[in-house]
Amino acid sequence: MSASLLRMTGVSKAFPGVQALTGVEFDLHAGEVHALMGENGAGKSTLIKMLAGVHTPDSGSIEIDGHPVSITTPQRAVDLGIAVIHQELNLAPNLTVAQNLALGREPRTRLGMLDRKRIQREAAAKLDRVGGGIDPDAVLGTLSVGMQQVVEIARAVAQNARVLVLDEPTAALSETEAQRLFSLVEEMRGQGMGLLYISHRMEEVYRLADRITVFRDGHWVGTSPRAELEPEDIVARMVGRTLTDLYAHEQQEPGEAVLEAEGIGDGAGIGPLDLTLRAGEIVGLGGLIGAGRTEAAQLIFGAERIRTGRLRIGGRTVEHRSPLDAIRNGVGYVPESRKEQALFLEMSIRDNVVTTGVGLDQVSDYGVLRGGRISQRVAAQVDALRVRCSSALQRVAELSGGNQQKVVLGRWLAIAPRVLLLDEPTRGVDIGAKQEIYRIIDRLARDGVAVLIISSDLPELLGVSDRVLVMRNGSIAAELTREEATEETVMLHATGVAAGSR
Amino acid sequence: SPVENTDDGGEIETIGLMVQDLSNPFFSAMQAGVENAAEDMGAEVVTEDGRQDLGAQNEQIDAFIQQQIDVLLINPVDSEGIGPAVQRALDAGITVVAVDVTAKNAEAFITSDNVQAGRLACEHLFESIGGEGRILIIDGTPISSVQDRVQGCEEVMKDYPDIKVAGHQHGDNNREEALTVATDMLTANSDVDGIFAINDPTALGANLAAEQTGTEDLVIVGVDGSPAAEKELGNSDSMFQATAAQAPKQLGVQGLDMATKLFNGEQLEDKKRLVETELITRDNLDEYEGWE
Amino acid sequence: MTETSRADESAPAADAGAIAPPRAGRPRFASLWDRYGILGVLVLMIVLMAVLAPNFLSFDNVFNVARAASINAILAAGMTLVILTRGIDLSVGSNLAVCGIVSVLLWTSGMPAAVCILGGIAVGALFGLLSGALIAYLALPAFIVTLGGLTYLRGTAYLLTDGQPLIADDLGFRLMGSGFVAGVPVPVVLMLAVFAVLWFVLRHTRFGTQIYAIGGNPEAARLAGIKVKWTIVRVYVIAGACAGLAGVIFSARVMSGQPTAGETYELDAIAAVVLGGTSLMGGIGNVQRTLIGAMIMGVLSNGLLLMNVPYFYQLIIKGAVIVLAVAIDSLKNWKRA
Amino acid sequence: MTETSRADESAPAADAGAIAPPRAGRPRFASLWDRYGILGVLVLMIVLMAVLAPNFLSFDNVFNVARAASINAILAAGMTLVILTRGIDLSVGSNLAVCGIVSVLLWTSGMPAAVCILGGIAVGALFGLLSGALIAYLALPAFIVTLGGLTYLRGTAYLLTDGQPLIADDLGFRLMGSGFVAGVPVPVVLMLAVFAVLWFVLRHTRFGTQIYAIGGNPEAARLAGIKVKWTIVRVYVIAGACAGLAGVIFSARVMSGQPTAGETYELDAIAAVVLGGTSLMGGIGNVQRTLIGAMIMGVLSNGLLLMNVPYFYQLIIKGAVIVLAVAIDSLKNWKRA
Ligand SMILES: Nc1ncnc2c1ncn2[C@@H]1O[C@H](COP(=O)(O)OP(=O)(O)OP(=O)(O)O)[C@@H](O)[C@H]1O
Ligand SMILES: Nc1ncnc2c1ncn2[C@@H]1O[C@H](COP(=O)(O)OP(=O)(O)OP(=O)(O)O)[C@@H](O)[C@H]1O
Ligand SMILES: [Mg+2]
Ligand SMILES: [Mg+2]
Repeated sequence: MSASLLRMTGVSKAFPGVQALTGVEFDLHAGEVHALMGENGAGKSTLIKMLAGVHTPDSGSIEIDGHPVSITTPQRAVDLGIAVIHQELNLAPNLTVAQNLALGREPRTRLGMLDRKRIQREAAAKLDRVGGGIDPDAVLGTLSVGMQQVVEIARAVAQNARVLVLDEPTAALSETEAQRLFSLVEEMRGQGMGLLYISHRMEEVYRLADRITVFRDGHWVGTSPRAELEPEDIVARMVGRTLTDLYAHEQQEPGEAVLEAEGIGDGAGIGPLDLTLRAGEIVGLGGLIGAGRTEAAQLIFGAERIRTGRLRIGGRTVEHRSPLDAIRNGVGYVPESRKEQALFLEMSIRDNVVTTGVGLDQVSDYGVLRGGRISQRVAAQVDALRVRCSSALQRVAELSGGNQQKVVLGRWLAIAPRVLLLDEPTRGVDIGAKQEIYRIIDRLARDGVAVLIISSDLPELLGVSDRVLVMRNGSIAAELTREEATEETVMLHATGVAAGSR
Repeated sequence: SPVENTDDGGEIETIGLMVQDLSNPFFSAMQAGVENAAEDMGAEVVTEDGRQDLGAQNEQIDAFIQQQIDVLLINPVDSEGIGPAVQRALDAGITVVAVDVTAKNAEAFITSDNVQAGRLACEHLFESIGGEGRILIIDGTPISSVQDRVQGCEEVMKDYPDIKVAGHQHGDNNREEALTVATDMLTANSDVDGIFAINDPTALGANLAAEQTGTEDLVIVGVDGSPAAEKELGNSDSMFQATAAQAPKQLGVQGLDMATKLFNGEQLEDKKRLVETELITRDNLDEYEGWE
Repeated sequence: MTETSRADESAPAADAGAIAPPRAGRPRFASLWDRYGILGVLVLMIVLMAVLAPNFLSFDNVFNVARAASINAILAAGMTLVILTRGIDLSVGSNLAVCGIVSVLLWTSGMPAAVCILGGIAVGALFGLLSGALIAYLALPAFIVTLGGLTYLRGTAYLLTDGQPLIADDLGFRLMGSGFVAGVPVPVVLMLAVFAVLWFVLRHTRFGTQIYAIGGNPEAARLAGIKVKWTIVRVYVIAGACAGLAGVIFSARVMSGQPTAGETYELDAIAAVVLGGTSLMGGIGNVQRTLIGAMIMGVLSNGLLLMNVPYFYQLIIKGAVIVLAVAIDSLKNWKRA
Repeated sequence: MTETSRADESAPAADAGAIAPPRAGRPRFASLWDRYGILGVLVLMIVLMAVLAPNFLSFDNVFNVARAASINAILAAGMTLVILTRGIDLSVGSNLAVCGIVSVLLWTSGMPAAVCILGGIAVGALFGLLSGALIAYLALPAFIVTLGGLTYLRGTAYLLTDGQPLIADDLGFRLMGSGFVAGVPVPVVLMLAVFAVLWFVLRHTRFGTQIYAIGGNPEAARLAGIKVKWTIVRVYVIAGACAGLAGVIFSARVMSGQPTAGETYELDAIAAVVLGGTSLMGGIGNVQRTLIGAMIMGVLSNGLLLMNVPYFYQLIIKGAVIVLAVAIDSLKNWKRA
């Protein structure tokens, strides 16, 4: 076994009110991929932020090549050969891809001016290394999240670092993009780099990692070579108990059609789409990033205007001019980005659960909120969803990702929708919370709700769905039964390689 | 490059009038005076409001030069700062006379004797309270006409050694600010006998403050002789008892007269006219003609 | 603002009561300071003034301070709602002038006092509606729309009065400015009423929750089915109505309609809101703290006058104290970092 | 503001087809209108004024417009940088007054003209440094820090002059206000120089990129190793220096130091920036467009003066046109929606 490239000993870090890490141990060898796993809030990101120079440890030491170092600024981390891809995108949306790639290290001409040509040239080279054919002149904010992530990776790779840290890099990536990332990771390992890899997806970890370290509640639980660990062991170490039967979904006889879309489209790139959701049925919607799944859901939900085709709910033709219309017709929507599109981070769990156009009406008389009714409603959801919090008055910003997602679900369950659209409902959520979310979805279906679930996590998509639709280029390319749907068939249709693809 | 004065020696066709602040009745009375006189001459008056902004007045003079006006009656926000702009107007062949406030480089000026106004008002104030006691001064924005009035008041004070100034604050020349400032000053100093305010709006604001704080036996004097002040003087139990009246219309009319003479190439005997103010009290209120 | 906004984000919800019980290890003191830090600044200032300024703590003067601060406070109350939705209303000062004039005009045209008062408020609300509609439905920047409002409403005020103050010695609603209710000046009573109502609105109504939701995350609010645009319009209507009420009080106090009334009051109102800790980024803050902010400004003005500090120094001290107050209030962020 | 920012975010991707091929029908246009929409408004206004206002297009008047607009434009240039970093500087008007006075004071105390000019600019930069340091290092809200600055700098201006205008008949640098270079008024030359320099800074220097990066995503900028705080400080220093230069020009033009100079100029400067399309949320905009914004305001003022529009109506028209201009400029967002 090679010597440690990076070693952290007895590292602790506290935030006001939270002990994020307590005396953890971690070491990384050259030429290995070391996966770090743990529940939401276990302290994974905190650990890597100390490597990135964002936070400094309260105690403990960090060594590189056996020499103690103190990483006080992001610049210092770069100088030490540590490149970090943070969980949150860290790019400037108003700058071009090329400018983002050069950010903080812009080459200059001899006169001290920006060397635009070189920025351009180097950007093209950096993008080439990760593939993807992104236009260096495109303004970053106009790219989809997945493509922005690719830019972020290109930037980290270009640093020629010895240590590369990836914090949930695939959370916003589709399968093909993820595959490309995996081969990149393997290539870098081959070049002798040390890679620290954080992910909530078990398959990924199994595919890439040489060793696996697990944290729980800020404590180091154990480090083992992958070969010595079964997935059940990892999960047990993470959550402190064993998890059986992750998806636990039994298909049931679907009821009548609740929602019928006939040729709906936005008049531009999306549609015409035909789709039917039946009571008690869970329909999966797969496809590559940018295939238009989110937009399809938003069309149904009235967040985007339907320009062609028509929509029927319960047999009645409806027009959704705004999300409020859709909600009034019994449609709920859990957006793909909880922080940007769903949560009011500064507000309490209580306020987050009741804040919908319809929910607020239900808990108020003549516009005046009725505290009793609110408490009842919120308590019901917090209990049923097992939201882990100190009280319903806790700020949502203080919850872990999984619990935040449950709050969003609770908001919709509170108004008892007939149709629920779930867009990437488990993105960035730990495995324990994932299982709970699958249970909730399953229970909803049993109660007769029609569920549409969009997911880029193929095992998940296949695990929870009764039926899978695959989108490509804004249209539905295939409809697969539970039996027909495998990772291969979905990918074939998503990329348009499959013969039977529409 | 100065514009050629095309109608040299001809009739006055356009008169520019620039005032500091049209929202003060004093200046609108002046405007009315100038407009009446101009009508008799068959000339047109263009009025601009300086809004207490020297930069704006500069811009307005440049626009007047573009419009090739013949005569400019100017009431500058600042006497000296307007100098270069006045010079530009002169270079463009415009006759410039300053009204109410002097203006550097102007060919002539006519103003109220503000020092005398301050003297008149304060003399009356000191006499009414028996030559001794504590007074408040409510000053205004730091412009010369205002400061001259305070200076006049302080001059008289030398003759009254038993008069003490209990407070001296600035009230922005208007009613609302004077009300706030006077309320606080009266609270801080409960044993005050009189107030000198630099103009009528300020005096009337102070009067409201006195009424609202329940103060009695106060003598309040101002400067202006405005219609609102006239009305208040008519109220026999008001604490507002005197104002040194200016004659804005006269200032405007005489200013235009001086300008006409200069425009026609005549010589003026007095290029610097000071117009005395007149003390108006309840006693001589009936004889006062007012601004209308 | 960059840095501040980040600091703000990590501040706990100012939405009093909605704060979680302290978790293990979280110092209780911090949450006390969060909520009452700015109140501490006010108390400090009152103590200082009581020592330095003669008569500051006299019975009469306490009401003087409150009465003088009432107009700014009422404007700031409406402004708080606007700022909570990430907006701004620069037109309140000019709107105040127009409304004050309208109320006097109504009086001189023979209307009963109640009509004058309501008329003034209604006109303010109407101009708020105009701004709000442009901002919400045409998606124009609030700063520019209300800067335009500041300008054209001032012009309107001049136009309505022909530029002259409109004196009304027999003003029927003069008590709105100089009256007393149970020994308390009417403007102070009205101010407290406005704050009580808006506190209730923010804390206990559907509309209040919608305001916080929109300020916190407009996109999430839209996707939750909240009528974002209509809520924003209503917020500007309220700010306009507050300006209208302030205008009526102003007119009643000076017994005239003044076209120059309220100049630069918008900045004072915003200062009171921000001093109170409401974030210009929206979503965080409340009216109680705005009241404290307005009182800090009122105490400062009054105290400096009572001490007979020369005008020039008053300006310097006021400017410095405003900065100092937010600096003290922001100490809480330092402890966290 | 809410709505606008959303419109910005939903800007279409011109070419994002790396992973999924670009969808058909996605409109790929409007970059012309985006960039030149506001220029269209300016041209429209010039044409309108040329028709309506006598002498508007005369040789002299063109320079009058530019000269009258130059002070606002110079303030707005510095303000653009501040706003790009998500900040604001309300103190520029008062700072202008202080710097103008300092330059005159230096002259009356016997300094050579060059020292007076540089001294005025340096003092402005110094006050910018103070604001910037408080904003960046103490993380105080820019709005409040510079509102404090607006107040205490005005007090300082009064104090330096004892409230009196400071007359200097023999001002050595009078040409800064009234001189000509090759037939072009010096203030206009200086204005163009300031814009050229700041254009270059934003476009061709690392500092410029850092400004945009901070405005776009301060956290990302920090992680990229950019000295965010120091960059912010420098931006306020530049805005202060611009105010200093504007103050020197102002003094030279009126040959005196005026304690009341520049009152409310800060709002005009911000209006010019926002009219030019720079986002108050930071990161988007440039100085070229600010120049257009300042010219729109200058043309409007001058045209209304030349047409002899009464002052009251001038205000109403100005307010309305400001709103209209952003409304026209925002049409581009509508086509998208
Ligand atoms: N800047 C901060 N201030 C206060 N608390 C923080 C901060 N950053 C993280 N925490 C807290 O520290 C703990 C560890 O958080 P961390 O982000 O490291 O978890 P994680 O393992 O990365 O979780 P996830 O899987 O959700 O990304 C959490 O309780 C979190 O709330
Ligand atoms: N070809 C494209 N050109 C421009 N923008 C695109 C393109 N494809 C997608 N986008 C944008 O990227 C975002 C994601 O696309 P969309 O939501 O339609 O796809 P999706 O299948 O849901 O992908 P995801 O897996 O990211 O949810 C959308 O905001 C969309 O506007
Ligand atoms: Mg994390
Ligand atoms: Mg999506």
